[in-house]
Amino acid sequence: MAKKITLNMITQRSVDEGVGIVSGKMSPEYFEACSIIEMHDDDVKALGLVPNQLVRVTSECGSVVVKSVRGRQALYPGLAFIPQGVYANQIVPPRTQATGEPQYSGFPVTVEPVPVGERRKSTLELVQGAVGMWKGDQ
Amino acid sequence: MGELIIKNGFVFDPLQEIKGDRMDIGIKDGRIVETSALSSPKTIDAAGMAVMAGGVDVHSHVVGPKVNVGRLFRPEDKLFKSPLKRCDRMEMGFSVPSTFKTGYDYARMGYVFVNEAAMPPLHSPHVHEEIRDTPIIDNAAMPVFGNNWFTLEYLKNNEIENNAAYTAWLLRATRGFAIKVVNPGGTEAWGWGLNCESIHDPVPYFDITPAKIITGLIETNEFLGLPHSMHLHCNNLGNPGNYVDALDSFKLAEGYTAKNTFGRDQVLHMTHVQFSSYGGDSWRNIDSQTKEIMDYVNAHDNITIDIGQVTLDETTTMTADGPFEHHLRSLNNLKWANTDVELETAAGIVPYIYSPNVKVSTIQWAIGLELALYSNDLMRTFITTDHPNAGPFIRYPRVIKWLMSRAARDETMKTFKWLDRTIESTTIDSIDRELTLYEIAQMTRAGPAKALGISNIYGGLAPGMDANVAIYALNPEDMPSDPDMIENAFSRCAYLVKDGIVTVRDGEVVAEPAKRTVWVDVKVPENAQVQRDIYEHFLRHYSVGVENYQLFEANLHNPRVIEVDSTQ
Amino acid sequence: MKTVTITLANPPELYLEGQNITPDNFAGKKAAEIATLDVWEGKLKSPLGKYFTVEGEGGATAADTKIVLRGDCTRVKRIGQQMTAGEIVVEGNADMYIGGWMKGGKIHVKGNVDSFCGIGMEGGELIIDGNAGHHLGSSPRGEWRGMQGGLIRVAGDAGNDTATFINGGTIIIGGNADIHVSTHGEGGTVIIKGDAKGRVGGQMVKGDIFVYGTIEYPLPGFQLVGEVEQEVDGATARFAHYIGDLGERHPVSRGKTVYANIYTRL
Amino acid sequence: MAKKIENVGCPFCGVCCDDLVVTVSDDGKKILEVENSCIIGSTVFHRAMSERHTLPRLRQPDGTFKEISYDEAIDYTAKVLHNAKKPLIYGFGSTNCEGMAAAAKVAEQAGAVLDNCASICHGSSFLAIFDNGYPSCTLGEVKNRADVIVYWGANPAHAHPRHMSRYSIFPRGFFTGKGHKGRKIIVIDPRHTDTAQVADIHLQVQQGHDYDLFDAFRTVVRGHDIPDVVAGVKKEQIIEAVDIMKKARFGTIFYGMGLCHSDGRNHNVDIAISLTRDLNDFTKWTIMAMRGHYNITGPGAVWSWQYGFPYCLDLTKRDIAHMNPGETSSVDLAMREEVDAFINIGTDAAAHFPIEPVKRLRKHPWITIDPHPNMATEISDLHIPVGIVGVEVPGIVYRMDNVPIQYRNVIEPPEGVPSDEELFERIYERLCELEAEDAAREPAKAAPEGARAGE
Repeated sequence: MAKKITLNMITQRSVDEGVGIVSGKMSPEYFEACSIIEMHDDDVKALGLVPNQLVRVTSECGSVVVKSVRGRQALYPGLAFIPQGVYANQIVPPRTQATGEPQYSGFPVTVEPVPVGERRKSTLELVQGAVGMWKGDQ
Repeated sequence: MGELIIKNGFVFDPLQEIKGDRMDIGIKDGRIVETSALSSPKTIDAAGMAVMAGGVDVHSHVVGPKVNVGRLFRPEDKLFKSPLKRCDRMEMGFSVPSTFKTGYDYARMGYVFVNEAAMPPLHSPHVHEEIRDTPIIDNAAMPVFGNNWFTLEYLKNNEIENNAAYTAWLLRATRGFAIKVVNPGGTEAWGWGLNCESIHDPVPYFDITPAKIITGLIETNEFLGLPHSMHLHCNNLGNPGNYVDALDSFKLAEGYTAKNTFGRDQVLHMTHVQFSSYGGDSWRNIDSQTKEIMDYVNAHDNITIDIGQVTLDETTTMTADGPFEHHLRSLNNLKWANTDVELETAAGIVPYIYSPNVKVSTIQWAIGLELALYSNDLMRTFITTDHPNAGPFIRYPRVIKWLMSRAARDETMKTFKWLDRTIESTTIDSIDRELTLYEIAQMTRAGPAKALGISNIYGGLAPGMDANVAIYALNPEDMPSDPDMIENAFSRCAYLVKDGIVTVRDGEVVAEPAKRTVWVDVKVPENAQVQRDIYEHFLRHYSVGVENYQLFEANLHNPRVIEVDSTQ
Repeated sequence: MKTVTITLANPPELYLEGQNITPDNFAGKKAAEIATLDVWEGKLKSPLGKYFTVEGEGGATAADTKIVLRGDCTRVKRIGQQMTAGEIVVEGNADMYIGGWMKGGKIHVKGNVDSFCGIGMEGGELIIDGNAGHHLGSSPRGEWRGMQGGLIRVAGDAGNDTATFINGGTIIIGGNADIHVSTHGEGGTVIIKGDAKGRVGGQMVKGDIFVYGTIEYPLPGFQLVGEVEQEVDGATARFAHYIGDLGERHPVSRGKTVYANIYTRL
Repeated sequence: MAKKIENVGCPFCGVCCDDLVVTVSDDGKKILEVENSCIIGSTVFHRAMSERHTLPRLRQPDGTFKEISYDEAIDYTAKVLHNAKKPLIYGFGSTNCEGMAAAAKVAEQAGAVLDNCASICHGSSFLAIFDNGYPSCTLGEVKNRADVIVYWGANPAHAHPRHMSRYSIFPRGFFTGKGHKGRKIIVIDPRHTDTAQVADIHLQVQQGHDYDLFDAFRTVVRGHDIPDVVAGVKKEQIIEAVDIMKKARFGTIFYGMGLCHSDGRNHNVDIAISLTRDLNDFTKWTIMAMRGHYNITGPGAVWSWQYGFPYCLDLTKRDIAHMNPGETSSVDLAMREEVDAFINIGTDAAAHFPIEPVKRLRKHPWITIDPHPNMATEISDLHIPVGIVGVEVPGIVYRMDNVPIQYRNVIEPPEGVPSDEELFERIYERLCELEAEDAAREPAKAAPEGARAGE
């Protein structure tokens, strides 16, 4: 039985994500900057993760596979962070509290290790896939 | 461009002292010409109507950052209050209209020139972007100087020549028009949350008094010989008992005479004097001191004023007088925006409701009218509402109605909740004077144009001037008995001809002739000291590079430059 | 009272804006005239009859006119906007702005409504049998003069931002309320029969809030001052009494500072 | 001989550094070196020439793109706008004000909804400003006067790399000759961010409870007691921070997405403004939104002077504008399936919206106007490449403090590639032609009767 925990998710800018954006959404810089999750050490332990292990993050509206990394910017236990962008947006709830702004920060997610063999998808696969246009790597 | 003749109207041109004579006005290639110079003109029949030059507004907040914050932060100023689209672009807003509505509404009232009352120099590209989007009317904008660190430092050391060189540089850098001064020293003090409450209250750190800033800028202005005079919004504005501060400020102009080649006689224009004519020492006992004020103004030819008439509307106050807006916010607890601008100025914005049910509002209403009605020289006393501070500019026709009709004033006063208290605290009820169309023409075109130093181009109908002509459906020989007809006629002119093009007909905009940006370019001798000071301040204290601060030519739209050579 | 029944026969692809669906606009009109009133679907302005079948006719005045809406009006906005009198019954759901800027009369929605219902309300009654969205009885953007009067009664839950800038009137929520109740309030009463999530009475100057359930995250600016017995919505109960928001300005009346009150059921 | 261009503005974040020096090749076609910028800024310039298309690309039935002419792309766009009942034009984070003004003209003519990235970013700030005002200042004021700086829910170390050094923490100004040493820095954030590393005080607020903490601050400012712990922060820490703030000579609260993106959205900003108002009864305090893109402040300015609303403008009625975020905001419109065409300009909605609204928008025509390929272009029906503002196209942009900065170009756009402004002007012309054709085809119908109640 794989371990699974519930965390409070926030998605915000990181400087690597900024560099990634201007390098292009299909660049390796963007991929490495955005397809990650940062958690508190206690939560990482609770999941029994080794560094750079892939996890599946699931919210009320979707799920995404990202890599668990140790960030420089410490969180408190129970809080998790994915840089804003394509990966985060697979799980950000679009509800806006009638303000226009989606719930980018402060929504519940579950995190669990993925079975061996699962991979992080490319940005193009995620977005084109979501709208039925993904034709596989050319 | 075509020819036009305006026939048989009653012409009011105070610049030529034409007082309602029945005359024809000739127009050719965008200029006024002798009718004999026309070959086959189109005709506008102005029989039974009043013909005046296009209106000139000496002081109005229509473009720039604080105006735009006023628009942005008041969506409720649009809700159920905007008219449906009639022209090229939508017209949104009531007290702070969109740029498009501003241009169209001024045109409908027969105005062609509007002087933006306060341009923060750092924001000049913004001001010019809004000018581009304000259709039809020609605009000038006055950069603010009264709290500018360069100015404070030069004037503290009595360096008029250096201050003049800096002033010339800034006018050019911002494509500005004149020297505007708002709460001299007080706005800099506001950088620390403080104020200068009288003209003798020294500015923190800079250790100069408002009085010295005012006289220094008058001297600078006359040293340069600019078209307009120094344009002052006094210290301690809007507070009971402040008529003393206004008189103190007026007195600083004594002994100075105008030096310029633009036909201007004043050395000081004091703006929206209504806000500076209060007696008493609290909101309980505030009263009108307009007699004191106007006795002084009437006796001193080197001063002009505008009234800043309260129109009894819900409006949006906005001024570079940061501490005043902060004070206002504490009175009405409404939303408050503020922008302090590095090294230069500040601005505050607060919605405000002038209500016939509020004693202070109705006293303010009376004070504004009294100023005009006590004036002996309406070539030196102008109609404004300090738009949008005392009310929106679209109320000018209503102000004209009140000035032209005692009955209209009485009708309005009937709606006052505190009528007795208002009558007790003012003298409005004892004044029977009703202004004439000629006097209105003085107050709304000839006088302001002369004071701005542009009366060779705007404000009159002499051959050679811009063909800007407003025609109102008012017959001076048969004025309507219903004063509301006066308001209607001035709200929607029968015709506006701008630059020779029929722009408004029957109160509707029918054409959008190109608008201009009027600015003043002063030649001064090279001044290494000032160049060095500019370099230093930009290097160390500004957050923008000096090369990017100065307006790019591409961001100046359809300029009309007025050149001044002060090297002689 | 005469009744006009309009049935949504041809639903819009997008949403319909039906601010003309008020007793004020229907009064004095026959069915055929009512069918020519404007409705908007995006930029497309069409006669009401393009979407609705119209039966019956309006009374002589708004007060004599009752409108019944049938069909699925989930995508119809602004029903009863600015109405001054008369009655509207929506048989099912309706979208946004139902009863917005309402001055008088009565609206009864038998299903759910979306956000901004009853905003800027000055008088009248808005009854919702289902749930309401966000900004129920709130003020329009930027307007500091929020709900002035009238009654809003929601049987189910309400979203966030109920009664922002409320100045008067009463809102009764049968179920739970999400965050922000009476934010910036300066009067009026909000009654929540269920639970409130949090931020109840934030930045509030004056006015009353009753919560029968719990407030999950009470604000630090409210202070317990005692217990009181109060009659609320026809029934008497004991409440813990809090005053606040102590972080906000408060007027002084006859030498006493006036606070906003939160009452939670004991 | 390479050419050095000075005083260049950086087209990335809202800090709008205007002191970049860019070296370009002799022929003016290549960017060789970028000085003074942060890592993100220099990447913008260096990447300018890569991955560029010089012709519009139209999606084919088989899913591939085919290059078409600009005239064809303009015609296509105009027709999409013309035929839709409620098209949405969204973006504008990365273009100049001239482009925004031209786009507004198109939106007004087309009867579209016009929205910008603030809708998912600092839109909450606008809502708060509508309700409570905005006591603010320019960034030079902060540099010259501020002795207390608060970053609340903002992480400039990552999002605005030169903010702290140019304006807030480190610079020496006129009255702040000691620079960093003369300033107290308070950072309030649920994470111990890189910004928190340079703070004197870091308050680790419980995520989503900033409003409660602000309420506690205000309550303490007015001299009342508060619970022992509020939003995860101890009473003593709150009292200490309030004390520092009250004793400041000049303070600034910089706030970011931590407030705008979490529960309560605008009210987190709203109460921050209330706190700033309160503090002005004691000393001088100002507040400022950490606006993200270099010209995301621009559309708020341009559309405010044109229509009186900074974002979420519903122009579909064509004679009057209406704004109500929650209804007329892009994500809500998408989720409610209230629009039937989408033009994405100067942003990447497909990457930055949650995926569900992207899916719903994609059911209808989707056109992307952007210099580079991105997620939006790759799901578009049409991609129209344009020049890069700040690199190839000059223009005015508005910094986060609403100060207009005049940007230069350092190179020219690829031949034939228009600026956003030129493109929208041409779309406008084509749109007017289409309307004229329509009018000629069917004679004007008598307008249906009925009251036109408000908006």
